[in-house]
Amino acid sequence: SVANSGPETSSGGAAANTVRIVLPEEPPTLEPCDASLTATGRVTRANITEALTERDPGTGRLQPALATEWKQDSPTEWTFTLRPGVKFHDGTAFDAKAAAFSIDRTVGSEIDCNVDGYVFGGIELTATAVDDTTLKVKTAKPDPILPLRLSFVEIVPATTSATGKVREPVGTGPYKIAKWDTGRSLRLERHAGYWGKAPEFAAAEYVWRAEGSIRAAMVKSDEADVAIGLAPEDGAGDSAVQYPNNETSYLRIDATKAPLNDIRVRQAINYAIDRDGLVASVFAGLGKPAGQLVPEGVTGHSSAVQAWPHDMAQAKKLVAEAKAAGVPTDTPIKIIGRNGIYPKAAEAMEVVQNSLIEAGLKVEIEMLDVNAWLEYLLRPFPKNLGPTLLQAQHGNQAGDAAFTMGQIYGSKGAQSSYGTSELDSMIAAAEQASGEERQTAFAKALEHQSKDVVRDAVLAHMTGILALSPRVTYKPNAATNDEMRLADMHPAG
Amino acid sequence: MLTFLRRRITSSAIPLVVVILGVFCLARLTGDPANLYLPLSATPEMRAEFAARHGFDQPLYVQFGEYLAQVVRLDFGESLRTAEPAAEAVLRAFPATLQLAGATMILAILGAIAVGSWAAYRPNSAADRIASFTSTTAASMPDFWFAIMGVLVFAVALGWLPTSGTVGALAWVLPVLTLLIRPFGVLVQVVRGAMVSALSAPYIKVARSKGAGELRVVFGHALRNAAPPALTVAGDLTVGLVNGAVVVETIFGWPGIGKLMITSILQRDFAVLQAAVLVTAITIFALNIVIDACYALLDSRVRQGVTT
Amino acid sequence: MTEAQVEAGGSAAAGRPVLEVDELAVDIRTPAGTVRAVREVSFSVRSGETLALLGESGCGKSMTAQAIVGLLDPVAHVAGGEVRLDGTDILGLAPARRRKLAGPGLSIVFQDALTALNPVQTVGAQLAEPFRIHQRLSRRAAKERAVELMERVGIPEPRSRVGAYPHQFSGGMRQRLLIALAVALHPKVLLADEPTTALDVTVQAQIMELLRELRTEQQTALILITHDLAVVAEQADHVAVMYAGSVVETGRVADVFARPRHPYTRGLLDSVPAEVARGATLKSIPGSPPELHAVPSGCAFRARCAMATDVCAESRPVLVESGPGRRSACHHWRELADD
Amino acid sequence: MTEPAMPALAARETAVPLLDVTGVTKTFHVARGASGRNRLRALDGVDLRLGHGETLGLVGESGCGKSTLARVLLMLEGPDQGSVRFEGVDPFALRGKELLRWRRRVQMVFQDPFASLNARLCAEDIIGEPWRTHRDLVPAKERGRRVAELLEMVGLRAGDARRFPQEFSGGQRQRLGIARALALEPDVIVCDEPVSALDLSVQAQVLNLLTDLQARLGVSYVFISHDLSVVRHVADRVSVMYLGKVVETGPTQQVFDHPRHPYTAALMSAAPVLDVTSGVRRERILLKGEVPSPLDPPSGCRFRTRCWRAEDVCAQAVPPLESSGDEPLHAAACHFPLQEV
Amino acid sequence: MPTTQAGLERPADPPAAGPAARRAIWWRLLLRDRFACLAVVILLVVAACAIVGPLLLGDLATRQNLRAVNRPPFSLDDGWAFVLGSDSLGRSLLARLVVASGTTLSVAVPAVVISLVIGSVWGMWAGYHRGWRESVSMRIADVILSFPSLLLAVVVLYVFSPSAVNIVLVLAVARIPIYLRAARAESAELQSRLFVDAARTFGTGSWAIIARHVAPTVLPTLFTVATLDFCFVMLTESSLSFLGIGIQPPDMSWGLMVAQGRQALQSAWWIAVFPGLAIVVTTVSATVLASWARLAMDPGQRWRLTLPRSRRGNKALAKEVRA
Ligand SMILES: Nc1ncnc2c1ncn2[C@@H]1O[C@H](COP(=O)(O)OP(=O)(O)OP(=O)(O)O)[C@@H](O)[C@H]1O
Ligand SMILES: Nc1ncnc2c1ncn2[C@@H]1O[C@H](COP(=O)(O)OP(=O)(O)OP(=O)(O)O)[C@@H](O)[C@H]1O
Ligand SMILES: [Mg+2]
Ligand SMILES: [Mg+2]
Ligand code: NI
Repeated sequence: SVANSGPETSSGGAAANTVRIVLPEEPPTLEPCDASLTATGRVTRANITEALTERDPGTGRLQPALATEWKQDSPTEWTFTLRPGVKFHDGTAFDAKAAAFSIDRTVGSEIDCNVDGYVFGGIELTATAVDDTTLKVKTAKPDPILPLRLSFVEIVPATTSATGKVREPVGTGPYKIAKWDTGRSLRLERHAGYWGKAPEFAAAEYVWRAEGSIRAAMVKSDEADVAIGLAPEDGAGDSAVQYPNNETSYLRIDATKAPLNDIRVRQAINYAIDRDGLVASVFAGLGKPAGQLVPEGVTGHSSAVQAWPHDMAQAKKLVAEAKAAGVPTDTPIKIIGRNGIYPKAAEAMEVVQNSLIEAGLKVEIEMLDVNAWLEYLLRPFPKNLGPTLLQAQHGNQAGDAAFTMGQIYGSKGAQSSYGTSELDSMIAAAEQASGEERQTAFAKALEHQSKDVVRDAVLAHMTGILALSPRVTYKPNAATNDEMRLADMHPAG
Repeated sequence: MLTFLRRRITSSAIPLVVVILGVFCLARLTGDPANLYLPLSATPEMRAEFAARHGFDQPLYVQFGEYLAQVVRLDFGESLRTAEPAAEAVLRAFPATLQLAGATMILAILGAIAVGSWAAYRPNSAADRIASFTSTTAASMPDFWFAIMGVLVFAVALGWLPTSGTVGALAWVLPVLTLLIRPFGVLVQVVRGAMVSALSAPYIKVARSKGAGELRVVFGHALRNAAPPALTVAGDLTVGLVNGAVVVETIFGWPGIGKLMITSILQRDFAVLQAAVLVTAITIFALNIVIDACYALLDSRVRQGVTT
Repeated sequence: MTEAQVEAGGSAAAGRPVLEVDELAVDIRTPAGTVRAVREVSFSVRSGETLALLGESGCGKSMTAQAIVGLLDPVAHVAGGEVRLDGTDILGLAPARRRKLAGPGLSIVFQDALTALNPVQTVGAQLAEPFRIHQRLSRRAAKERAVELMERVGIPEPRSRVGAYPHQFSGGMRQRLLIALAVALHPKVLLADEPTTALDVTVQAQIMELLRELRTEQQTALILITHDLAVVAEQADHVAVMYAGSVVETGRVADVFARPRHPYTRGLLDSVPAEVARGATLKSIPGSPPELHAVPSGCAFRARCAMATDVCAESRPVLVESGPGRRSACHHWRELADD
Repeated sequence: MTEPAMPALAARETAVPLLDVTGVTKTFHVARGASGRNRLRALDGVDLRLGHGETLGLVGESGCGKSTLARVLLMLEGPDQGSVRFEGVDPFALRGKELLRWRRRVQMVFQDPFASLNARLCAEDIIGEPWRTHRDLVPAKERGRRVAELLEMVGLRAGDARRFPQEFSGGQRQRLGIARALALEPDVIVCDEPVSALDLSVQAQVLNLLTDLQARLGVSYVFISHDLSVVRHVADRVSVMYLGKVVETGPTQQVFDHPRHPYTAALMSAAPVLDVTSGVRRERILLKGEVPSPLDPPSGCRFRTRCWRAEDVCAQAVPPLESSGDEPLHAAACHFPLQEV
Repeated sequence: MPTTQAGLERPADPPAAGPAARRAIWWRLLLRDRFACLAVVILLVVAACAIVGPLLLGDLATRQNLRAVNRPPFSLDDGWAFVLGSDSLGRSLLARLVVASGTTLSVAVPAVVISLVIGSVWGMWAGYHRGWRESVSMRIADVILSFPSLLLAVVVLYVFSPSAVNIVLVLAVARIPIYLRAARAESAELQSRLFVDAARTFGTGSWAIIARHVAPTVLPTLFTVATLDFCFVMLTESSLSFLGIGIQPPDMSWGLMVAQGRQALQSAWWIAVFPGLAIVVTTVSATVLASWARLAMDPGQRWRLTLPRSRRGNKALAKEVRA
């Protein structure tokens, strides 16, 4: 049809080996050290740039990437053996110097790398090239999951600017940037000298549309092959593919303020929320009622923690008890919501509000935009704030509970409004553990949280939808939201 | 005329500075961008350092002074979000918006003149009713309805038009139509009102007494007299399109200034916001100068007011 | 041109009046209902002749004129009668054919000169328009003609003022421009609704001279609406006096002025100020004309008429022959004639 | 006929004039025409005086600045030079209550009966509008009655009060304008062509009304008209204007019967006369040449381009407005005034 | 004597003056125009909903039923409250529409009225006086126009507490220039008219002249713009909700309903379409009324409203008159 004319949406015969992807937003930048930003990582990670290691989203196991093997020399010292013969897109060779430079650029530089804060969070480390293929990394404190952390450090050549961010990086990945027509489209082309197996599509063309229904429509009208970030209502129809997207929605309870400082009230909140109803109606049946922030497949998941049952009678009883004990249960509690955090965010909060009111609490809603909402999410919190429930969502991209617990449950965590010293010490211990021990330690901490601390009301593990045209086969997985590997996409038939 | 232009341009300088100052100060009242640009786990030191690097720790007037000094050197700062020069982002987005707004306004004005005059020709007649009713209904429709329905019908179901994007002439159809409905509806009403008055003026009779055809009467004689209110409103509608075509730009993936401005407000991308507002403000000022010049061209009485 | 020629021209056309108005009636829609502003007005005018339409202010002269050229306000409409130009009833013509006549056939000078010019067009463009419409002249040629017209009506420096706008002209000059517009295409019939009220006497004389030329050279028939009896006396051949929407007396000017055969005409002539000393009370007709939606039965003038009798209340006088070439609508015209 | 009126006139002249205009000049900026000038001097050093209870006729060529002068008198236009004094006071300096009082005392009938009435107001509102500013003049309850009275005074009907201007004929509108000017019972009325669109009978009625008001209340008029017979009837004195200048001024009878400026003579002779019986036309002085453009007036005497008596001196010196010895009130601005025969 | 027209009484003779009589004339003119009548009825219904709706249906509008979501409209299976279907939380769309009208109008009406009043008065003042007052006003308008109103909204959110008053103010301030500029342009033209000069000669003050002569001519255009602004304001209000300063759930407004239902346009069209229709119908009614008022307020055009529906009826009447 006419719709398919023009270079941007070029498809049909000539560009049969181009995969066309429509994203919800344009990556603000392709800076590799910001790859933990969803919009950036989705395009760069494993496509343009690669890290030393990579995590298999299915098994959670760490796989070799630019490093072929690694070992822990001492609690604070690691040695990585690098893959030989790898070349960057610009022809320079990949070696330990480049790797050390990249780690240093990400963690030690002044350029405010998102990965630095997100993954390393103050961890100090030094990387030194021993020879071309050997890299030594030293941490100030023992870090059992350093190789996992390093899976976020995208490797760039040493010629990359160390003082400023780059918009169009050079990497070792299977694709390189062909043309970024800012605002309109981004085209990647196969990198001929790729060290691994050549991907099947010769090129990838990204465009972005903020409106979900338009993204779905583009797949239907054959203007795009893959559309991600869809909501159930977007009408993707037959082309829709669902996948667990690694995110868990929850309400953070500010347990420092009355009446939320009473555990009975917090429990009542959990009992009052009809998670099945919520998932069935607001999330259109997608997603799974959840009881913990750490989903299955992530180190530290506890199968003992289940979603709270919907028990309004119990909720009412607990509120009544608390009230009888002098807890000011009629203090208005404010739900701080964030528009668009997931589809139908406001409706979800209305459901919660409705239930809590029924349980005997007073609840108001305030839906905010991201920046305003962040003021409430992050320390230091706004002053003179009453009791709040904060609508939030957490996704553990890295696959280790360490990326969840400290931040969210630690009493000093950046996103934490409340914690207990007992929980703090459990988390600290778990962070130092490794292997099976690590798993159980985190699981115990989680169980303790959900039984004795109850500082949040977890709602559901969320499900993502993407639309796929019949031209392409692709199996999305938990990591799809954050890294969409073009190599995993294949022409159909 | 030249003196008029010169006077208008110089008299626009102060308001322009006021706009920049206003945007500059107000933007800084909208919360700390550090939350958005630093990782969630950022420490207070990191925040302080971030603020220092971007000069946010200084008193507002110092910041503004420095900014002005930069602007004079045509340096508009760097985007916090994309790390590219703000001017680049704005100058890239602006033509897209201008094209869209221009095409829309041209069609809206031409359409409104035709339909509005037709309606005004016999006030309260069936033609008038139909024209007014359809145009106001269209104008009061939520624009995204129009947009999404248009996409579903013309792109998905019929396959005549692309769903979105900026490539090819056909890609213009839906965005322009969506943008068009409101200005069109408003203008039809305004043109109609002004034409009703103009058509009952005595000089219309004189024109008819010369044997002028009705088209000549309506478009040659009445229209110019009816133009001023329509022109003013059209100007304001254009302004609305220049910085407010957000819905359309968002839905159709049109990388325009409206979307850029919204993003930079929501993302506290001050440099881009300021540059964008500066550019739109200049456009708006220029537009108003053009409109005033049009008044003068249309009506010599105004022109004389200008020269005395 | 000699008198004889004028006579000859006049008699040549004498057989056939170029414009005949027959029982013309005009209704106006008012909030209080439809009222008749012009009732059964009939008159005719021959080429090269001038008919003066006289009458009390508000008696329907302008309405009649506008009805003839088909340019009534939308509130008013022709409710009956015929207007024949060269024998064809133009009221029934299709709009397009009617437009063809507007200008070369019939043209009109409207009464409200000060607002009748389009404020946003140069007077040159407006004067050129008839030529552009009917003769399809080029812009430049039409403008040339516009300049000529301006010159003809005595606008100083026409070439430099052709680009000026109406508001830059004084009232009198605008009036002259309108006259220029009306005579541009040498119409067969020219209706001039108080064309010289805003003009000083020297210009008035100039304009009248222009109209006279038009009459003699182009055999234009002129219908002149005016209150200035002196102008009528000087310019017109025939006169029709209207009162409350009807014609009450017609005839040759000299006859009518010398021996009015309708009390209204007589009252009008008696009101001429010239003869009276300064400050003395002027004579005028007592009372005021009837309201349009309450025109009394019988003679509309009877309430103000000293001669009214019972018959005036009962039957409405129609125009009857009251002398050679003259008619009046009064039950008592004979008594006047005897005076 | 002249003699009995003279002493009264003279007496009025000596008292402080009601209205005293000296050297008023008004320039308009217009779009540059072919002559390359953009300053149009509509008034050029005009002097006028108006006594209590007096009528001053103002006649002159169309476009000579009569309406502009009227607008200056009403403070609608500020003079560029010269002064206007009302009972010795400069109205342009008045503020607040004083100004309002002055406004009440000086009124105008506009030349254009179509544009000077707001089409959105009905007759009643138009005539009653002045009372909304001068509230104490007519009590609210009285206003309806008073409007009816005024309407009837000018020959309209009380029933017309609720009609809108466009429903009136030209003459009827003109009468509305007069009624409105009378509403404030002013001391001075500047009448710009007040009776041009009226038939003789109504014109007589209106003129009678005006003279009657003058006799009863001592109202003064500045009476602008093209109809010389009307001016002759109402005016005590006449000023004749030509291209922004007063060229002749004097008692009506004097000026009409013994014009001294050639332009006045031409004007008088051009007036059509109603001689029903004879149909004979009077001898006319036909002016040669074109009316000069006010943008580019002739040097010296402005009338010289059309004057049959013009000589070289007329092109060089502007003739002052001078009275001749025997008629102190009758002045003309001409180097070669016409002598009485 | 001409027959009086059917349906129109002869005015009392002498005509009854006074506001009562004038009001009666307006009523008659309104009753003659079927569309304007319909518009008035619709607006009255909307107003009635706004006033009593929340009292009658407030509870129903917020009652959720997560097991009966997105019920399609035009079925009485779930009771009359669900004739217009249910939304994604199983609430009665009908009840929500009715209740939302209150909030919607309480934001849109003041916002439009405030901007209209301030903008037009300011504009007429500036245009009437011309000179520096005009220039300064126009530059201020330029400044406001150049200002992204969203920024203003965000600032309000951060600096002041989000409240209905603030929404109204943000919306009103952003729209003022529209009226200001339109009013200025016409007023500047009007102030040179002769009838304004006439009013000046009575010593009428500038404000009185503006009220008496300028406003009646300028306002009809502005009313037209204002009525169409209603829908604009209603829809914009919902985008402010997005920032947290608009109407917040469980309060509801049409704009918010439209915005929330927007996503479901393909799966449950009625959620967005009905509130959207409510906006359209209300706006169109207001526009119809405005264009009626425009004719009714103009004495030169008023007669058109008294025209009988068919032109033939007109001719028949004429014959009757002649007979
Ligand atoms: N729109 C209207 N509604 C009601 N009556 C009207 C309307 N227009 C005109 N009239 C009335 O119709 C009558 C005829 O008006 P017309 O303009 O023909 O008078 P005229 O003879 O030209 O008077 P004049 O010499 O004063 O111009 C007048 O009495 C006038 O009041
Ligand atoms: N606002 C204006 N701008 C420019 N020129 C003007 C303006 N008003 C008047 N004039 C010019 O000033 C001169 C005098 O005009 P004015 O209206 O006073 O004449 P008048 O004597 O009243 O003429 P008439 O008898 O024809 O009404 C004219 O040449 C006119 O063109
Ligand atoms: Mg008339
Ligand atoms: Mg004048
Ligand atoms: Ni995430």
